[in-house]
Amino acid sequence: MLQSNLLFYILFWPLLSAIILSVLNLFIKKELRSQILFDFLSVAGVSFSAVISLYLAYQNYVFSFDFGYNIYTFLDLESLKIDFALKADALSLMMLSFVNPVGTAIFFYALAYMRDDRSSARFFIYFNLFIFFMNLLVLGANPFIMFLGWEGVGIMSYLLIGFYYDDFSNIKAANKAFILNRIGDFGFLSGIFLLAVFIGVDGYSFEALSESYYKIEPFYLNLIAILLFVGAMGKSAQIPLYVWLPDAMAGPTPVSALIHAATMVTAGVYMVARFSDLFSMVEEVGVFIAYIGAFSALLAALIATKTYDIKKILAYSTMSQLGYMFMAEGLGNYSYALFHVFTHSFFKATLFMGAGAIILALHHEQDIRKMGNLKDKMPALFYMMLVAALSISAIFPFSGFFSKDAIMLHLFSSGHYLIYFIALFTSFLTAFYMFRFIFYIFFSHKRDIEVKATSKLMLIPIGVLSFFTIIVGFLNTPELLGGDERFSLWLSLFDQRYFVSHLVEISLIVINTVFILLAIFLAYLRFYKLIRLEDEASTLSKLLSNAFYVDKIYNNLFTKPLHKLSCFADEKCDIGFIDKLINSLAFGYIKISKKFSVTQNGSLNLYMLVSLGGVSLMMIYILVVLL
Amino acid sequence: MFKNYLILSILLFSLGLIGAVSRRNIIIIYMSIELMLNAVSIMLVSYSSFYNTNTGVVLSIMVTAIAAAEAALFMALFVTLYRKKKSLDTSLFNSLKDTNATK
Amino acid sequence: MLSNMIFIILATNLLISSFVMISTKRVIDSALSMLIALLSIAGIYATLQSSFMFITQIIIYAGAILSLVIFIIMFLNIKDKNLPHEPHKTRDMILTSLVVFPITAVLIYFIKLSDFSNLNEKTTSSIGKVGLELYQNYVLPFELISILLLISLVGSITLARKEKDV
Amino acid sequence: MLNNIEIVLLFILAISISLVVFSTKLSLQKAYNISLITLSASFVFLLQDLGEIFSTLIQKDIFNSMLIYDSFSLLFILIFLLSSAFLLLISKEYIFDHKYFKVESLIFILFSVWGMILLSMSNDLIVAFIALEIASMSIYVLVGINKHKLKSSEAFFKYLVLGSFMGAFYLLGLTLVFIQSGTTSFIDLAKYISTHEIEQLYLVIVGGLLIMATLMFKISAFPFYAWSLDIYDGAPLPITSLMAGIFKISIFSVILRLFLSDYISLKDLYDPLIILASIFTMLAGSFLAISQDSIKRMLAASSIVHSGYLLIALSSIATIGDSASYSLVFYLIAYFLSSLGSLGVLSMINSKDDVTYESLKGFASTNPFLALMMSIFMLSLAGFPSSIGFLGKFYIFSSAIESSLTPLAILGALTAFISIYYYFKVIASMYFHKNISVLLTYSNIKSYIIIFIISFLVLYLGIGSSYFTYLPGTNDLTEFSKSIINSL
Repeated sequence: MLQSNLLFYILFWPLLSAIILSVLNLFIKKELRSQILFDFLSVAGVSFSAVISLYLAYQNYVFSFDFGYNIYTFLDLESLKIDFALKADALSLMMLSFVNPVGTAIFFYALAYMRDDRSSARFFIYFNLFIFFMNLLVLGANPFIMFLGWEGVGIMSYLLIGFYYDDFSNIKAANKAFILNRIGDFGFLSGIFLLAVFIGVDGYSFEALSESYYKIEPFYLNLIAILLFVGAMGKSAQIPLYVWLPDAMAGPTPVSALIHAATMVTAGVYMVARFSDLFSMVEEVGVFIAYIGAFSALLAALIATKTYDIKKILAYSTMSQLGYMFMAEGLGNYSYALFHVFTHSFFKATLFMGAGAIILALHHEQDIRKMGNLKDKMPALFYMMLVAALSISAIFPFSGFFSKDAIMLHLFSSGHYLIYFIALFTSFLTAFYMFRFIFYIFFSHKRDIEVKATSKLMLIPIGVLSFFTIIVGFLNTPELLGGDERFSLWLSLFDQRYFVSHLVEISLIVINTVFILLAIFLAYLRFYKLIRLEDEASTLSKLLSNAFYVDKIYNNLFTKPLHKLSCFADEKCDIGFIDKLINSLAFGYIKISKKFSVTQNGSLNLYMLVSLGGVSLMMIYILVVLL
Repeated sequence: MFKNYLILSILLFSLGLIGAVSRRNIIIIYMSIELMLNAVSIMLVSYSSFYNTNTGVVLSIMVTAIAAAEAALFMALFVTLYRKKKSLDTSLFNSLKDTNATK
Repeated sequence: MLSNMIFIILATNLLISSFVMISTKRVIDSALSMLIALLSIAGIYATLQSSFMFITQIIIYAGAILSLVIFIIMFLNIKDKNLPHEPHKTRDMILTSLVVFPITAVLIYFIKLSDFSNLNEKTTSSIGKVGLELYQNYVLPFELISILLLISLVGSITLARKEKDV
Repeated sequence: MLNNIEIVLLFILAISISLVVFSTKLSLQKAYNISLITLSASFVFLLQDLGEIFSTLIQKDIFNSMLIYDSFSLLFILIFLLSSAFLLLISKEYIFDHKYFKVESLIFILFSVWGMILLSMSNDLIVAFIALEIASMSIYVLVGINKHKLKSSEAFFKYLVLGSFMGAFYLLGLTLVFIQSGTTSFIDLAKYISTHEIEQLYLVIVGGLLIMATLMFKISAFPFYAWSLDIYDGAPLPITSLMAGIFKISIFSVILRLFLSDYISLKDLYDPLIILASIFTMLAGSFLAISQDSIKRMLAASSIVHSGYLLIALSSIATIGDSASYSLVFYLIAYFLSSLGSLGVLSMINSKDDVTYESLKGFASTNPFLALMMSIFMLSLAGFPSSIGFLGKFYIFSSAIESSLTPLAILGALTAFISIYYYFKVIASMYFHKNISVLLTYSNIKSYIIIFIISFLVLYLGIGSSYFTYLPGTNDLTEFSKSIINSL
């Protein structure tokens, strides 16, 4: 099909942008650059991809076309054939239809954000490459290609977190993200290896795999599922591999918006959904996933209530929302999870971009305690962020309401009440910290803060996204409200559904909304007219504001012993033993070779004698052999 | 009888080997090599004569011609070497060697 | 029987003169004993009734190559004091003989082991037959030999020619 | 009608002889142009034979099937012609700058190439020896061409004496083979061997052993390696690369032809010797290479190691047969490219004395291009992945493992590992030292282009054509080397 070529172009345009940019960046000096050309090149790739993605998603939605495109055969062994193939079904196209458009908005925003940065070209090279890899991840027709994209986004995320590499702490954060992701990747890689080992013979594309899962023994199936989920844990920042996400906020704000809110962190959710046929076969693992998600959500929300860094609050909230998605996936409803991914990308991007605008306006101030009373100075931004905050708190009719409520309903009806209550409490906390955030920034401290004007180019993308935040929720209107859950129907994943009466549904919505409103009211009481700073004395708040000391625990539990071990290995084993051994071997070898060069003393007679000796030995050999 | 000729030539060849390897005078080395080639020649000619073919003789002509070709180069060698050091001692020509090689 | 006697005398002569050749100190002595050795070889060819090789041996080896050697010795005017100083000559030669011994022994042993049964009568090989063999079956080596000789000729001229210092 | 190869042989011979005749009348420039054109024209002319697998006896009636022209020899002939033309192009400045290079030296280069061509085609022991002598004698003369330098004359002296000395073994071996089997032709010999019991083969076996000794001397295998360092060192650089890069390959061509003939009953006898020889050759070579200061000597010593690798391939041929032999051919190609390139770069460095590690310091800053090229060749010689040297070693070691010679392959890998030490020392001294005085280079654009072409080939054939499926590349090369073996 002709349109299948378009899949290739989704990948191709951002890559081309990146290549052209890097060539230009290498050969044209900064002073001689045409700004417009560079701007165009920076955003062109992702914009094209966005248009193509939306077009293809439309085609799929209306005509149910699936697209496939085989670029070439990557590996052809007898037992395993891996094609470098792309595939787009409803799931992929759903992902693409927010990755690329939201990406485009963030790219435009980044244009303004990075305007004065001296290495903005480098930034956009990375950014374009990131989009390329993200698309590769989503489009990959087999786990291997997906892994390529997976690693690619990991690398780009590493480069972008450490973008300001002059500052050592940034590099540390980047390394942390990278290493923790490696742990996850190890799980993912082991999972896909095991898949290849067990059923790779019958084809390695997702379709082929999904037809042969039944061949694997249950034990290994569980193992594979857990390993795959470990990969998802790393990428989507779940307990215990989450600690990198808050630190990853060291990168420029557009990076946080694009990578650590809207796209890359959702890769884990996407991956689990991609393997939904596998996960739907292992319910115990599913429950485990759900609990991990629940505790991640709760923990992140708790921490967020005491965090003061504007970006870290959002980071924790991201983690918390990802927890919701895993709860839904673990308990078997993948399309709800993905719908939450979908809406989340809009409101979280809005929040991040807004935060970025505030940071810029306040001369790189990130502490919310030093902000306040910005409502009058930045009214447009205030309303946009308010919309997003209402949405994330799940207030009707904003999009977050639709996605989160569906999840809550599913959690309740599946009978795992503990998870439901955790989710409910988290939802309460979410509203609380979100409005703490809003009140702190826009209302508290009746004092003047000097504010730089925000450029239009920055505000427009935020506005566009916040507009979508309001409307996208209606894509999956539940039956109760007269809709027919089109989104879930479109995706048609292996969803589990439980029938609940409308009465239960309504009462759940009411309970939830009451809790949320209560939280907002509490936040209003506490922070609206805040003048004195919060009390730091209580143990709980200390615990919370230090993020439960998880970093420290990790440090003491893993890093320090490892460090000690590696120090030991370095000093005792390496220098003391191996180096000595190698050195003595090497020097011994050189010594021998110097001894050996006695044979090269330049005397012809010696050379002749040696040769003669050789012939002589050959003769003796042949005598011995023949007799 | 044939074997006696062969043994004679092997003995001659060995004498040539000893001379070539143990002596330091280049001319004597050269002559020893010639002796070795002559030994080969004897073998070929005796084969020819005992087996009544001419191939051996032809091959020994080849050997002689090769010896002659080597002779020409050796003559040039004597001249060049003698010009350099006024001697034909092999042990004087050892500027090419490993720097680490102890003499 | 007579031919055997002649062979033994010639062989003894050949071996002794060769030994003298490789062991004597002065080059000119060595060259002269080489001459005797070459002539003995010519004699051995005669016992093999190979007239062509007999003549060739005398003309080429004794007449040409060895004369050339002697000429070179004369030309270079090698005096006794210019001869290599070889204090350990005997030791070296014995040592080398020890190394050479396995080669000699193994070769002779295998010659003894080998079976040369289908021997023909010794016949005189005429020069004409040799020529026919050479031109019928060995044309290519013969041609190549001529090129080899050309190369060695040009090479020796190139190398021996005295040139102005550069 | 004449075959193409006969035309080429006669053409080169005629040109060389006319150069001899007119040597006093011609300027060096003219002679250089003529020989270059001769070599490259012959190369281009012979290219038309490339393609199908063929095997013809040349002038069967007159020459008595003593010369054979097949795809196998064609590959080698093309290598000789191409690499000698490359050699002339690379070392143009060297030749014109050093006054001892005269018209004669070009004649001898032509003659030696001619001899090598014959060698790779020879189908008879005596023809092989005469061809070998033609090539070696030309090289003896070339080694001593610099009469004003003691080292050059000395190298000539050592090479000539040792060469004639070891040549006598070949003749003795040939004679022993001949008096037992009554033939010198490879084909008849193979027939004789396959139809006789081992009791009737004693002299053939011993004679073959002596012939092997001479051939091992020529490829500087243990224990006949001792000459190579001194002689490579003493010879002028272009001649060193002629010896190391081209002559060695021609010897291997005849060894391979001998080896792949039908000597089944003897292979088991010779195989342990070859294995031993390869072990000690690799060890001795790497011992010697480590302690060298001069890069020329180091390359000479490392060429001994490479002979060791080639002997591994040879011994695996003895056990698993033809399927291993393509690895040898491939390695020869890899080795010829890398050594030609590295010695070519050395010959472009205008240094009065030896090029040592010391004098290469800071080369990367004075001439980054050549330093890069040199690094590529060093990486290839060391067998680094993504260079042709790696693939060559890979094939050799895998065929060794296939023929259950795993310890040999391990030792090979070990010596390859050691070789990183001395090859990387070159790279290190070029790149990591800055403060040494500037090295001048002969800056001839043609030489640069040729060096670049060689390095491109080294990388292109090393990376493999799997990325560019429609371009000819490594796979085709391996396929080709497999197919030429069939023409034997």
